[in-house]
Amino acid sequence: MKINDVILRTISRIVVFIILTFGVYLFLSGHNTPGGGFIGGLVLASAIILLYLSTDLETVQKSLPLDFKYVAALGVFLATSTGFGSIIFGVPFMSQTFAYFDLPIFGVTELTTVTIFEAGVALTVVGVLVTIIFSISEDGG
Amino acid sequence: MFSINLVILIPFIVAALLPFSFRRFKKNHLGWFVLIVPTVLFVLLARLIPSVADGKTYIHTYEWIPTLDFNFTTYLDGLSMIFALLITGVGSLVILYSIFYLSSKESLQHFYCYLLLFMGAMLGVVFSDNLMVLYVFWELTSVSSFLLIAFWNHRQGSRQGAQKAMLITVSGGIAMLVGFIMLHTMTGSFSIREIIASVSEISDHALFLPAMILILLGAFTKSAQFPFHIWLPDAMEAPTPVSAYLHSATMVKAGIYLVARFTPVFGADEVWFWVVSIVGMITLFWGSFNAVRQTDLKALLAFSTVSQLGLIMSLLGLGSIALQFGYSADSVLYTQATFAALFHLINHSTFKGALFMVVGILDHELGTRDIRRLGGLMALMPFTFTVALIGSLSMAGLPPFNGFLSKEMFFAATVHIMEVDIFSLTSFGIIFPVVAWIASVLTFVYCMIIVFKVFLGKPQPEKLDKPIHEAPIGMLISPMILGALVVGIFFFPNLLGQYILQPAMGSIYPTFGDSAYLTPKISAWHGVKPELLMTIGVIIIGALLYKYLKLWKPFVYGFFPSIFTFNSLYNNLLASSVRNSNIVTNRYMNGLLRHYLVYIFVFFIVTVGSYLLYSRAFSFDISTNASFRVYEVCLVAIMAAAAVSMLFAKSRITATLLNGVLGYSIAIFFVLFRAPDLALTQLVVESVTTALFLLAFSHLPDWKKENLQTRTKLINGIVSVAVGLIVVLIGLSVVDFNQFDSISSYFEDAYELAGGANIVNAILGDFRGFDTMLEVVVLFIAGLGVYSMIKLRTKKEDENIEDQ
Amino acid sequence: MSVISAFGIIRLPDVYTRSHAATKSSTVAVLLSLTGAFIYFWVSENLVSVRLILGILFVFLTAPVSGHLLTRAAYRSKVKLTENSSDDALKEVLFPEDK
Amino acid sequence: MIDKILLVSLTLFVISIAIALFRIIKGPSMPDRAVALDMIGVNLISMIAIISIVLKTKAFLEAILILGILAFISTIAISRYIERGAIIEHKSDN
Amino acid sequence: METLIIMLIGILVAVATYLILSRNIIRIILGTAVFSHAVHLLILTMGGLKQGNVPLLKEANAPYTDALPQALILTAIVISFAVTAFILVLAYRIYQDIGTDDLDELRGAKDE
Amino acid sequence: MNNLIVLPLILPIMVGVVLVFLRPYIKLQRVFSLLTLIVTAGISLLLLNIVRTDGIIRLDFGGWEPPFGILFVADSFAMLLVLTASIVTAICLIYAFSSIGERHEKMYFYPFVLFLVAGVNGSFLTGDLFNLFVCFEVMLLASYVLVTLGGTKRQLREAIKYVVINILASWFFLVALAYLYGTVGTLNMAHISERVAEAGQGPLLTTISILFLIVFSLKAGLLLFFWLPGSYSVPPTAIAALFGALLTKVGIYALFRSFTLIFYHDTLISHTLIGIMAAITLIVGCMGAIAFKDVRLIVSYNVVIAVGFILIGLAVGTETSIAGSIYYVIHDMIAKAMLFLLAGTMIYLTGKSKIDEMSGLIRNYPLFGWMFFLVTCSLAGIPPLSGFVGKILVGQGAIESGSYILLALAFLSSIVVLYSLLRIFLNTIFGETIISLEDEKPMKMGMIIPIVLLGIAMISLGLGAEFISDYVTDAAHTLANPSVYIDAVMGGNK
Repeated sequence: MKINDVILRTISRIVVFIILTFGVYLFLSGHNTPGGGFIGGLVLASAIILLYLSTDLETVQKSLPLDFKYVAALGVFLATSTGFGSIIFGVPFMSQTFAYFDLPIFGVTELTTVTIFEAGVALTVVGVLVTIIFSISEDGG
Repeated sequence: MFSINLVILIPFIVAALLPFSFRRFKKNHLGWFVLIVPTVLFVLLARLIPSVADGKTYIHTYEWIPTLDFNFTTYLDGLSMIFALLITGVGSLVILYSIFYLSSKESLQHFYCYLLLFMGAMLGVVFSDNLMVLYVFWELTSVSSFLLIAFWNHRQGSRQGAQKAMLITVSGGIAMLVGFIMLHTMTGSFSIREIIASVSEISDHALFLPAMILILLGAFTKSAQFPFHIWLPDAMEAPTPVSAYLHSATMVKAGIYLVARFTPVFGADEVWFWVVSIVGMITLFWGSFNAVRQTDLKALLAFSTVSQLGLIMSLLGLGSIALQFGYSADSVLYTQATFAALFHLINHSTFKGALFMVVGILDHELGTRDIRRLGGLMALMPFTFTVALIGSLSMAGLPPFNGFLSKEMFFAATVHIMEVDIFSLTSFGIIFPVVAWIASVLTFVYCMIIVFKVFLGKPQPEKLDKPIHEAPIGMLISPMILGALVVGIFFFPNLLGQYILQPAMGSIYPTFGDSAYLTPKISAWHGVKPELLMTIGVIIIGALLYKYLKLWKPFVYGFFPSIFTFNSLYNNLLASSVRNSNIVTNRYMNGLLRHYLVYIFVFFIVTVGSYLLYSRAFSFDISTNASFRVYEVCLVAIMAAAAVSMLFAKSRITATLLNGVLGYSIAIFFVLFRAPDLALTQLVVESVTTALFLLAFSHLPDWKKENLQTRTKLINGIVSVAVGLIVVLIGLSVVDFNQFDSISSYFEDAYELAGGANIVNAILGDFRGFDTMLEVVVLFIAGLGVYSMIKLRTKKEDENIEDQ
Repeated sequence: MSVISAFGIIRLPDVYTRSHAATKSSTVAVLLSLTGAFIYFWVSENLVSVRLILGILFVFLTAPVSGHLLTRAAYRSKVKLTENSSDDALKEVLFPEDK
Repeated sequence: MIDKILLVSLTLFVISIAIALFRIIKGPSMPDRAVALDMIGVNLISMIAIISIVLKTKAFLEAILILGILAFISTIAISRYIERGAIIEHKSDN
Repeated sequence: METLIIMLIGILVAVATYLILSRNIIRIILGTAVFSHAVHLLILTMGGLKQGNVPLLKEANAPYTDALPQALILTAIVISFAVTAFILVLAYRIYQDIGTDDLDELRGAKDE
Repeated sequence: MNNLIVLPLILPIMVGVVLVFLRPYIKLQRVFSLLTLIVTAGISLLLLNIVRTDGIIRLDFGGWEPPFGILFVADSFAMLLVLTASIVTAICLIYAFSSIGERHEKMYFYPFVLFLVAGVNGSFLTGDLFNLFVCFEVMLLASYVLVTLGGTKRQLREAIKYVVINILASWFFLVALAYLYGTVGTLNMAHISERVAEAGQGPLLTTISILFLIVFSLKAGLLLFFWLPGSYSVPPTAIAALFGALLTKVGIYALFRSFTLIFYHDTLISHTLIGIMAAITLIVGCMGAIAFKDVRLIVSYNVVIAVGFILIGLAVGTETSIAGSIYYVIHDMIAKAMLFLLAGTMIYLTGKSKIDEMSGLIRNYPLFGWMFFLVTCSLAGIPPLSGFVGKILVGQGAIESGSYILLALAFLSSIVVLYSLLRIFLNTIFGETIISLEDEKPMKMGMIIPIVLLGIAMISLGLGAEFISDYVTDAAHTLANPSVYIDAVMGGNK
């Protein structure tokens, strides 16, 4: 029984991009406004979930040929290694540094190691969520 | 310099080497090789006899755990010398005997390894000055004797006996350990010498009595005193050399050693006197009483050992009364009981060792130890018979054997004790000579049983599997040496008294000055005194009783059906504890998660709730609260409604959706309470959770109506309401408790400190970034776990073993 | 502007009786209140919130889709679960299905 | 004045959520519930908007957008579930 | 307000407890989920309610509301999500392999 | 500041993550995970010595001074436990190499074990109460996964109980944490302690302390151990051994930490309660230990007994008894790991799990049999094996403070332990052999070596108690005098 999902698919295509943008925005702005790595990751993940919802497993897999376990592992690795980096620099573990740069387009921008950390968090969240959902639905088939 | 520590260690070292090196020796030579150890040790120790007899002592200390005052201190004095000589001397003989007894098909390396372990441990017990080290060796003797008893572990009986011995002696050991610790608490020292030195300070201490009782428990279990004697007969499952060694000369004597060693500490106490002597007396009687009924020779000897140990124990108890009086000419009289104890100790080792070996020979050569199947062996096994005769008569207390001497002294001591006028002995003192005499009569009877039933009478070759023949000469050497000693000591008792017993007396009565006064001249004839009359009485009555054994034996012993013995008490105790534990444990560990949870909740309610009420911790003040608006009340009402209706949801989707509603409403609260990040996260997580639920639902059955009994529902209801209530009460009190400011004002400088304007995020990413990192790890584990849980399934064949 | 939003909201409760209509009216309410908020921030803080515009856009886009999906889902599930007491509006959907 | 109106409107929103909740609890059919949930989500969006006016903060604007996204996604998910039993499907099923 | 919220928490906890005591796995899981909601609210309440502004330095002025509990809750939310996901899958696997969702049927073989 | 302190946690995590990428290379995974644990053990040894010479050291993460940031505090107690945990895990891993099977290994067995260790180490080291919760969760989730790994019916069945009870405990933890935060407004344990002292431990704080007691008791298996026997007896041997050695110890650690550092003012209620709970635990554990014939169950209930015993040291609360408990914890970690490995090997060798179905293993596997005897003696507290020093010190403390009932129960329990294990020993190891030469499964070297290693550890811990006595005394001193810890944490930056 094939269900016609044309409306859904059409609208999803637009919506997914809105969500993805928004997710990245949340992730980046987290330090000053609500948001941050975790929420950003969740939103990104929900975009992917929306893709799964509107189409099917195989299609998404084809268009996103990633093993999300590795994505998650990479995330954890990033998150921990920022902490680990500080060991190399001889400061207490997890020391974060930040600096302000005057970049041409963006104006005064803050660059911090927290961002890398948050990126790790976000990646993990995306990876884990997709892994979980993917494993369940794949298994149930 | 020669060190006593080395004496202890040598057996251990050799024992450790044996399992690795036994292949180098041809099997039968192993025993010869091992024999060197005790012999060398014996000689080494014997060389020290003269100097020890002069009152010299040897102390050596090696540090083990100095922080805790556990030091490997050895102390060689007269008392330990006696025991050490017995251990090594009898040990040599037993090993010699075992070379012929055990066939080389047995796993000899194990046997000798255990035996050496045991020997080392025993030496350690008698030489240790530090109580903890003494305890170490004490338990080692339990362990190694366990191994020895279970040497033929394919036999059910061996295993049972070993288990019983181990359990009882280790229990006693643990009691003793507690006693030792109490002593340490009182005196601050683990050293026996120091404790003895400070004895006057502790005798009023509240722990003095418990410590004494506990240490005595240890001694009694080890020495098989009533009612702990039950392990000893069962331990006879061991190979006979083991029985000869453990149960005549060494292990059971450890308890005696302990009592003797602690006499200077506790001996002045009335309780000590009564407990030690009464328990000894009961054991003496009970052992001899039971020995008569046995038909297994080894069991008979076992009970006789019990009885003799009781005798020695009671003598030590009687002797302790001397400490009541301090040192005076009168009190020396009472120390003779102790002297008799030590003397009998040696004597017992000699004749009992000999007897065990004889029984071993019978068992080995004829294949049985059952009295009913033996008889008339005198002519066929003349050497064996001689040794048996010497041993039995000595045990019965007849001249010209050493048993006679010590038995006489025993009677004398009991008679003396009647005349003491403390501890209300004048009224009760009479029991000592009476019990002693009755027990001696019984002893006489069973000694006659050994001699007459086994060796005299008609031979019964038809009941035996093997032809009757004399044992090989090697096997006879050891019992004959012991037999010779039995006779030798009778004729030269004072040699022993002067060189060996006298210094030991000095150790037991350190406050009594020159020990030479404490050592009476031992003589076989000292006029017609009560003790001699008693001995004659024993012989006459005993002979009569033996003659009419058939008449009274069934009658008397019929009163004591085996149900009421301590043995069956022990067995029932174990069996019923296993059974009851099973019932109880299965009752509450019934595999129902609900029950477990109810237990946990009820525990929570009971402890926290009752404390809350009891301590009046609850306080409540609404005035500090923030204001609230109408719509907020409505929201709360909605959430409550949603929550409660979850309970009655007919389908799981409804419940899940309601859970979603709850989550969303909480997000609104987060908004109201100014927590934007939380609101965001809560919303997303809630949705994802709901989605997950839905995902999982497609693989799960729709839920059935719960058919719970009203009672269950009621319990659940009460429990949940109570839990909720307690949470509310504490919560309200906590809100009312406004003593401290939160540390979070610090974080308001987040922008300067961490370069973030969003405080929450600055905390998450920086101040408490570590939490976040771990939280990510948690998430990752969950994700990976879900994956592997779904992917990894058991194949059918694996399931069978695991899931039976 | 808040009056407008309030207006949108007041309409809601009484419209609820018909389940499908709910989606439409509440969407309107949302759009109205969002616009209200947008205007508020614009007026009071002189700030054009991109996020609010995005939000309005998003709701505008997705509300019909979800409404559609839900209706269809209802339709389909009704086909499967025949004997279900339901109100009038749903009964119309219950005509015989091709399957 | 404005405060009062906002308050009234908030209360009304809450009431409408309550009614929706009643629908969820009562049913009678699954789609009814789904619709009600959707409605709750949408109402929440409005509420947050109004609350942020009340609190005079822009902090919750992200929440509005997220709620919009999620209301959409979860509605899709639920409708999928009601429709097909599974919310994500394999191509091979079709 | 605090009192009100604490009452609500109490109700939530009671409901969660009742659910956890059921026999059905799904109800138990829902119970833990409700419990986690209650706990999050509790942490927030314990930090004090409505006592300041949104903890965003650039958007509002001091005093700020206590930000620490919020951070804690965020962590707790993530963890509760992870746990819920895991236990859901566990329930699903149990149903697949053992064929029941009723804990009374999961007692396990008794020993002896 | 000393970044070494974080390594026992971060190293396993990072390596664990890396191993996820190395999924197909099992050999590499083995080497890496073992190496990590050995390095961790080395680091903790190093730290232990630093602590001895320099006193307690701490690491403020991100450089945020306490009480604001999270910090790791390394005192002797924590480091001793970390050291033992790492060593025991390493040995269990060696066992796992030959027993766990390739399918498990490919399903991220090693990462999970490493995460478990990380969580355990983190719980030992952290100086922040909320961080303790998070570390608990790391450990618990890893343990959830490990319980279910393999997915046999029994595992799933027991796992659900284990997971639900532990989730409940976690939420209770948070409830207690929320209350505590509401009252004292801080999360750093030393700071909490300061504030509690300042406010005086009134009824309310004592109520909260009871809540914590319940939470940690659930984790430690003190009285509320219902999850324990089931979940310990179902997973594969190496995992069960890890659980037996590590899981309850974390709860025990938390109990010790919280009731010596934070809630030490009103000992009347809390310590009496702990005493009662420990006593009941001992009794019930003893009954459980002799009630069953299944080796795994007997062994699991022995864990319960040990928990009761160790907590008696806390209930008594003198410095001596605490030192005894510390000795005993260390001993118990080693001995329990060994016991579980032995029980598992026994089942592997015979294919049976009831004691009356096996017999005479010593004839087929003598070394194995002796190892079992060794562990029996050690657990019964027979000197000079490892259990004995701890037992004496606990007893000494109990006598000093006059807690005779606890004393009696503690020492009686060791007799029951002896009986329960002797039952196994005499029934299965001794006796006529049931395995004929043809049926005899060869004992894998990979199985017997770790057991022997643990046995050696046990003997040397007993004979060489002097080597750790400095550390233990120091640890007990710190526990008995909370000001030492507080000063180290709150007193400026080192």
